[in-house]
Amino acid sequence: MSPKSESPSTLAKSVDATILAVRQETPNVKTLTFDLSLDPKAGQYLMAWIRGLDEIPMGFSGPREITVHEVGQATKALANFEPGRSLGLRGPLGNSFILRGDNILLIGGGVGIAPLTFLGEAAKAQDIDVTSLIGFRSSADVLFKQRLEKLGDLAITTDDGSMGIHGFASAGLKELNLGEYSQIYLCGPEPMMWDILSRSKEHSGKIQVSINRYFKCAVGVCGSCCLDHEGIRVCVEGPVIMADRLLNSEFGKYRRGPSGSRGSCRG
Amino acid sequence: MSPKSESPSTLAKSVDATILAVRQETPNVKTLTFDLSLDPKAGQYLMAWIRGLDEIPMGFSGPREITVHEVGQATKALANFEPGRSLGLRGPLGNSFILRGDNILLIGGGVGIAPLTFLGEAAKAQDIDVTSLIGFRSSADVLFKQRLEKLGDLAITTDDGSMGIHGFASAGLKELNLGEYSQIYLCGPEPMMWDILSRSKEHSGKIQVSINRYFKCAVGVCGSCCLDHEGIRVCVEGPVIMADRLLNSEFGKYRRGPSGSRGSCRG
Amino acid sequence: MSSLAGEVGGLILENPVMLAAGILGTTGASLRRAAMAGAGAVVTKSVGSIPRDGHPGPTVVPLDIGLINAMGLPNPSYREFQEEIDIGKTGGIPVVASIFGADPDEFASIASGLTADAFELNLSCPHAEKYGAELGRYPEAVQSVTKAVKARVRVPVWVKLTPNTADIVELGLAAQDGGADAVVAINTLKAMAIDIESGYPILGNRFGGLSGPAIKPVAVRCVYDLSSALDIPVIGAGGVSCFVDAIEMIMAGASGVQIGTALQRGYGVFGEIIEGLSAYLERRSMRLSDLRGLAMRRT
Amino acid sequence: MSSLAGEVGGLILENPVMLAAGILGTTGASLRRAAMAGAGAVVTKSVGSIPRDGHPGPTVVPLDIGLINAMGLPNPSYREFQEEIDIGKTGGIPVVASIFGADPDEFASIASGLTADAFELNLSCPHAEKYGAELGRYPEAVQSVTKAVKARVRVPVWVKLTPNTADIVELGLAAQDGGADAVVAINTLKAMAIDIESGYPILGNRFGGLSGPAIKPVAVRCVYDLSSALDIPVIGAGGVSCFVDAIEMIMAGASGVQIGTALQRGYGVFGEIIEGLSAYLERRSMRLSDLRGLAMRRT
Ligand SMILES: Cc1cc2nc3c(=O)[nH]c(=O)nc-3n(C[C@H](O)[C@H](O)[C@H](O)COP(=O)(O)OP(=O)(O)OC[C@H]3O[C@@H](n4cnc5c(N)ncnc54)[C@H](O)[C@@H]3O)c2cc1C
Ligand SMILES: Cc1cc2nc3c(=O)[nH]c(=O)nc-3n(C[C@H](O)[C@H](O)[C@H](O)COP(=O)(O)OP(=O)(O)OC[C@H]3O[C@@H](n4cnc5c(N)ncnc54)[C@H](O)[C@@H]3O)c2cc1C
Ligand SMILES: Cc1cc2nc3c(=O)[nH]c(=O)nc-3n(C[C@H](O)[C@H](O)[C@H](O)COP(=O)(O)O)c2cc1C
Ligand SMILES: Cc1cc2nc3c(=O)[nH]c(=O)nc-3n(C[C@H](O)[C@H](O)[C@H](O)COP(=O)(O)O)c2cc1C
Ligand code: FES
Ligand code: FES
Repeated sequence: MSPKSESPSTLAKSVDATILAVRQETPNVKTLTFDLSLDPKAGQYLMAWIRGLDEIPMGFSGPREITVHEVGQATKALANFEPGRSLGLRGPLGNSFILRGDNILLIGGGVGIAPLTFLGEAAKAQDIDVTSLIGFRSSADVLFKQRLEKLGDLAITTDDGSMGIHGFASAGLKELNLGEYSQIYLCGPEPMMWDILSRSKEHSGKIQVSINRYFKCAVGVCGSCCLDHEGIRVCVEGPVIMADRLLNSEFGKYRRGPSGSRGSCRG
Repeated sequence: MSPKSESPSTLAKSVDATILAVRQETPNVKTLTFDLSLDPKAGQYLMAWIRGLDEIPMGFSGPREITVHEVGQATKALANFEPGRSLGLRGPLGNSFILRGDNILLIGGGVGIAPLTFLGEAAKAQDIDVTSLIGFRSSADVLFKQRLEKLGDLAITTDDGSMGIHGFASAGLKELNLGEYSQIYLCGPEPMMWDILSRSKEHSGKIQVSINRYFKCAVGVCGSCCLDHEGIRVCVEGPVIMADRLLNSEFGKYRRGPSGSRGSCRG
Repeated sequence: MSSLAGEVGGLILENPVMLAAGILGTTGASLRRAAMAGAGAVVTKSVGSIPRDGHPGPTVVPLDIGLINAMGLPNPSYREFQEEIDIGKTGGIPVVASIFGADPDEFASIASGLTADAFELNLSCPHAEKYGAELGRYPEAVQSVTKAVKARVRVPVWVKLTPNTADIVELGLAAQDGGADAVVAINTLKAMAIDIESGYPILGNRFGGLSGPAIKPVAVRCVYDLSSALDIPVIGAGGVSCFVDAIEMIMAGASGVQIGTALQRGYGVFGEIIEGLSAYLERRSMRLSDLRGLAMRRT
Repeated sequence: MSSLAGEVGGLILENPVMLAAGILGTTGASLRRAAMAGAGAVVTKSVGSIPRDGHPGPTVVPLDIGLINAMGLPNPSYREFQEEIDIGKTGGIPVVASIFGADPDEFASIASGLTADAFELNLSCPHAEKYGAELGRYPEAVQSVTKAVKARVRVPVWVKLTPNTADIVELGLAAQDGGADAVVAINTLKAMAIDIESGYPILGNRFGGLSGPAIKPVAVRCVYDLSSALDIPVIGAGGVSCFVDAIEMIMAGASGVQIGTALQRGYGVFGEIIEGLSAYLERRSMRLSDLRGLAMRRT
């Protein structure tokens, strides 16, 4: 592994930002808009400092916004921020999706739709054709439907069949010819991404996957986010990783928690 | 005093230089040539680190040379460096002479001739007329006669009359019309410079004087070199100071030694 | 404009931004110049009982992250120094005399031999044998020196503490017990630099004290810990280079802020910091006292 | 090419440049990656007897002069960690297990429960209650912990020292008396940063440890002082970012050099430092042993 292949870590300091607007997207997902832009590229993330509580990684769903899924203490606190409240932002961090070709496919689920939507909008602005396949539990959870519809073809799956195709996102795969797309971008819950990846191995050279690991430092030194078996520092060399590097990794099999111990990748 | 009037201090780190050549100029003055140039302007100085012994200020007598008068432990050690030997150089430091007009006069004595010669050569390269008046104890002490002769008119005084005009440098003043020169540059022993200055007060607005004080840090923080009554930090705001600022200063009256106590300015 | 005036360690100051000890404090003229540049008070070079030339050069190592110095407490002795203090006083702001000695008696006799608006006891210089941190690392010594000086002078006595210790709070409490009116934190961190071309330690004294931006995080922590534990005011020093740093120190609990290494940029730093501080307070409609120790209240 | 191979603290290493404790040392894969990037040895994240999640975020404050961290010793416990060490070993270089505990017994039981090429005793982390520097600041504790571990293992034992003390040599001598095979200096300096927008201390744990370029001059001084006083080898850590820094550490007396914060630039730093070191030695026709402690011989 040559040092050249590592993305340089970004040394961003915390800046103070104020929430301009909060939009309820689904019952437990909100989008927060800031009064400033960190000038991110789609796929990058920031560390959101909820003062007095915690600092957590959040992808960008737009140049000056994040979309938060309430899953625990920090995300709940963040989602409850009122307009006018300020917080610390450290970013943009990590690498980004790279647009390739003129006909891309976005596949995602849950709050993973956030960075994909940002990417799709950037692609559209460059006249790239955008097709999206997004999966959710139920119609109430569907995120960014309108934003994605504006970009091109959109297929939706729901686990309970309440909207679109009945089944997991992989059910929607059948209707698509992956060979057609110049590049495929994937972001969502790990089991879903793993499901998609295992069904599309022959395309893994053109699938860019944004993954989550437990981030602490986000500057590439603490080792919390390292991905077996290569030891990829996801916080600085990711979060976007080519699918072929993931196939023989821990991805889809296990992930580490805050102590470094291995656990289920469903967490 | 506005902060804008202060010259910014130069943050130079020590570099390793090797002596290429040593030239004996007079019985107790030698010129050392380095293998590298710190790219100095005439009037600037460096801190020469004689490892294991001391670090002392030295003006440049050329882009890559200094001219050392042996007066004590450090200067003696430096003068005895053989070609091939290395030392640490921190510089270029301080402000510099500024060329003004097309007809300049250099007045100096002793090793103070060194920066003046460097200045005169720079002036000549710009087609400025250069006149020099230099004073020494005796003919054996005369420094840079040839270099200065090449630049234009040269008057020499010696205290003992063994060369040129008999008397102090001020004796040579009579033969010159100071009003003729666009700018006058002064460097030499303090009593000599004070003698000249007190005889040419009406020209003090166009006399640039390079002065010596006890330098320790050379970065403008320790306070060792401060000049009463303005509190000029000679190491960073000097060593070149306009004569009119010197007239009401300690210059010519006293100077401080290493402890900060006041002593004679003849030291 | 927000007023920056107030009491700091027993002195009434126009603003809380001061010149640190040993920085451009050897001559009365340079002290006065700091006053004219806007400082709220000035601290002199540390003076002792007999003249000292200081360590041989190099006396400083300039680094990107700060400065290492080993001046070695050069000073003309307190006897010769009264004149400089008197000239400094013409700047119109308090002049604090920094003094050092090898024991309580030496400190006390220097203090009684000088007239100044306050005394700062240098119990923290890390590079002078028998002085500074060599005494100041022991709480008992800090207490007894403080007590001895307090018994002899009627002006405020500040004690400057060393960060080269496992527990600076212990030292601060000792100063407080000795009757100090304030503590000043921090002096430099014991440090060294070696020239890789020759293998020589760069400083003439081999080791010295690290100051500047590098030590600010250590200084902020010391100020915070001291402010949390002491009843007397804490004056912050260490790496303050701009108004943001000054605010950080004040939020950590500092009543006043001293500027040292940043003077490399010139006397203009006083104006910059004071203006920045005023503008910050005004923008937020806050008073200086609202900032002080804010970090301790943020939990 | 000049050979950089040799013994360091009881281990035979290809080169003296190692990964420091707690840096990319949580997983076997990242340890192995350091090996593949050229490291001479790797030290693991410090592990204790029970799993710890560490402090809440922010866990780091990135600064121009370095990094402040308060990870809080997150680790999955030594029981779960053997697997990572074993994976790390596939990198082909020695894996040193860093361990921490609250008393000699806890240290000893962890050490006897792990298989590693050497142990590094973390008696120096400045931001974990009951652990690290809270023990390591006392020479008696350093000695007794060292002794307890030495009695239970057959591999070399290194003791990592804290610079947050008035006298690191005292601590080094205590480690030596306890039977340590080497000391490692230094861990981070206790530090803090406050956000001036909100007044909050930035770190979740309020204070943490300063590392990176800012502390190099302190580390070099500690290594020099320890090397001058101890008979056992000293391994240098603190702000080493390039080969010049590594040479400075070695000239100060270091037998080996650990790299921490500089890994922010990526694993490539190992290659850069090793190549720079070799080229330097070759250019001067020197051996590594000629450099070691050179500064002590330059007077
Ligand atoms: C690169 C990246 C981008 C992300 N983008 C988004 C996004 O756009 N929107 C969104 O809602 N969420 C995003 N997340 C996930 C988000 O960071 C976690 O949901 C959040 O940290 C949970 O914190 P909590 O206190 O609410 O929950 P907790 O109760 O602490 O944990 C809930 C779950 O989140 C995971 N988690 C907790 N802390 C972290 C952490 N510091 N790093 C990674 N995972 C953690 C835990 O493993 C656990 O499974 C992203 C994560 C990463 C790594
Ligand atoms: C800006 C500047 C430029 C100079 N340029 C030259 C030059 O081109 N050639 C030259 O020969 N000399 C020059 N000097 C003077 C030179 O620095 C001193 O002669 C030298 O430092 C004496 O050191 P020593 O150990 O040999 O003598 P010492 O015995 O230590 O002292 C002899 C005399 O030199 C003075 N001196 C000693 N140390 C210093 C110091 N650190 N700073 C200033 N004065 C000191 C003392 O006051 C004493 O009067 C310059 C000085 C300054 C400030
Ligand atoms: C060149 C220099 C000389 C100093 N001399 C003294 C001194 O005489 N007495 C003292 O108490 N502190 C002295 N100090 C320490 C400073 O007063 C200050 O505590 C320290 O430098 C940290 O502040 P800074 O980072 O703003 O410089 C000196 C510092 C420097 C850089
Ligand atoms: C993020 C981080 C985590 C660390 N974790 C540990 C640790 O677990 N155990 C330990 O002994 N030292 C730990 N350290 C200290 C380093 O090993 C090293 O001593 C210190 O950072 C100085 O070296 P550096 O300036 O090269 O980083 C940690 C340092 C950092 C920055
Ligand atoms: S989160 Fe610390 S290395 Fe990635
Ligand atoms: S020599 Fe230190 S201020 Fe000029």
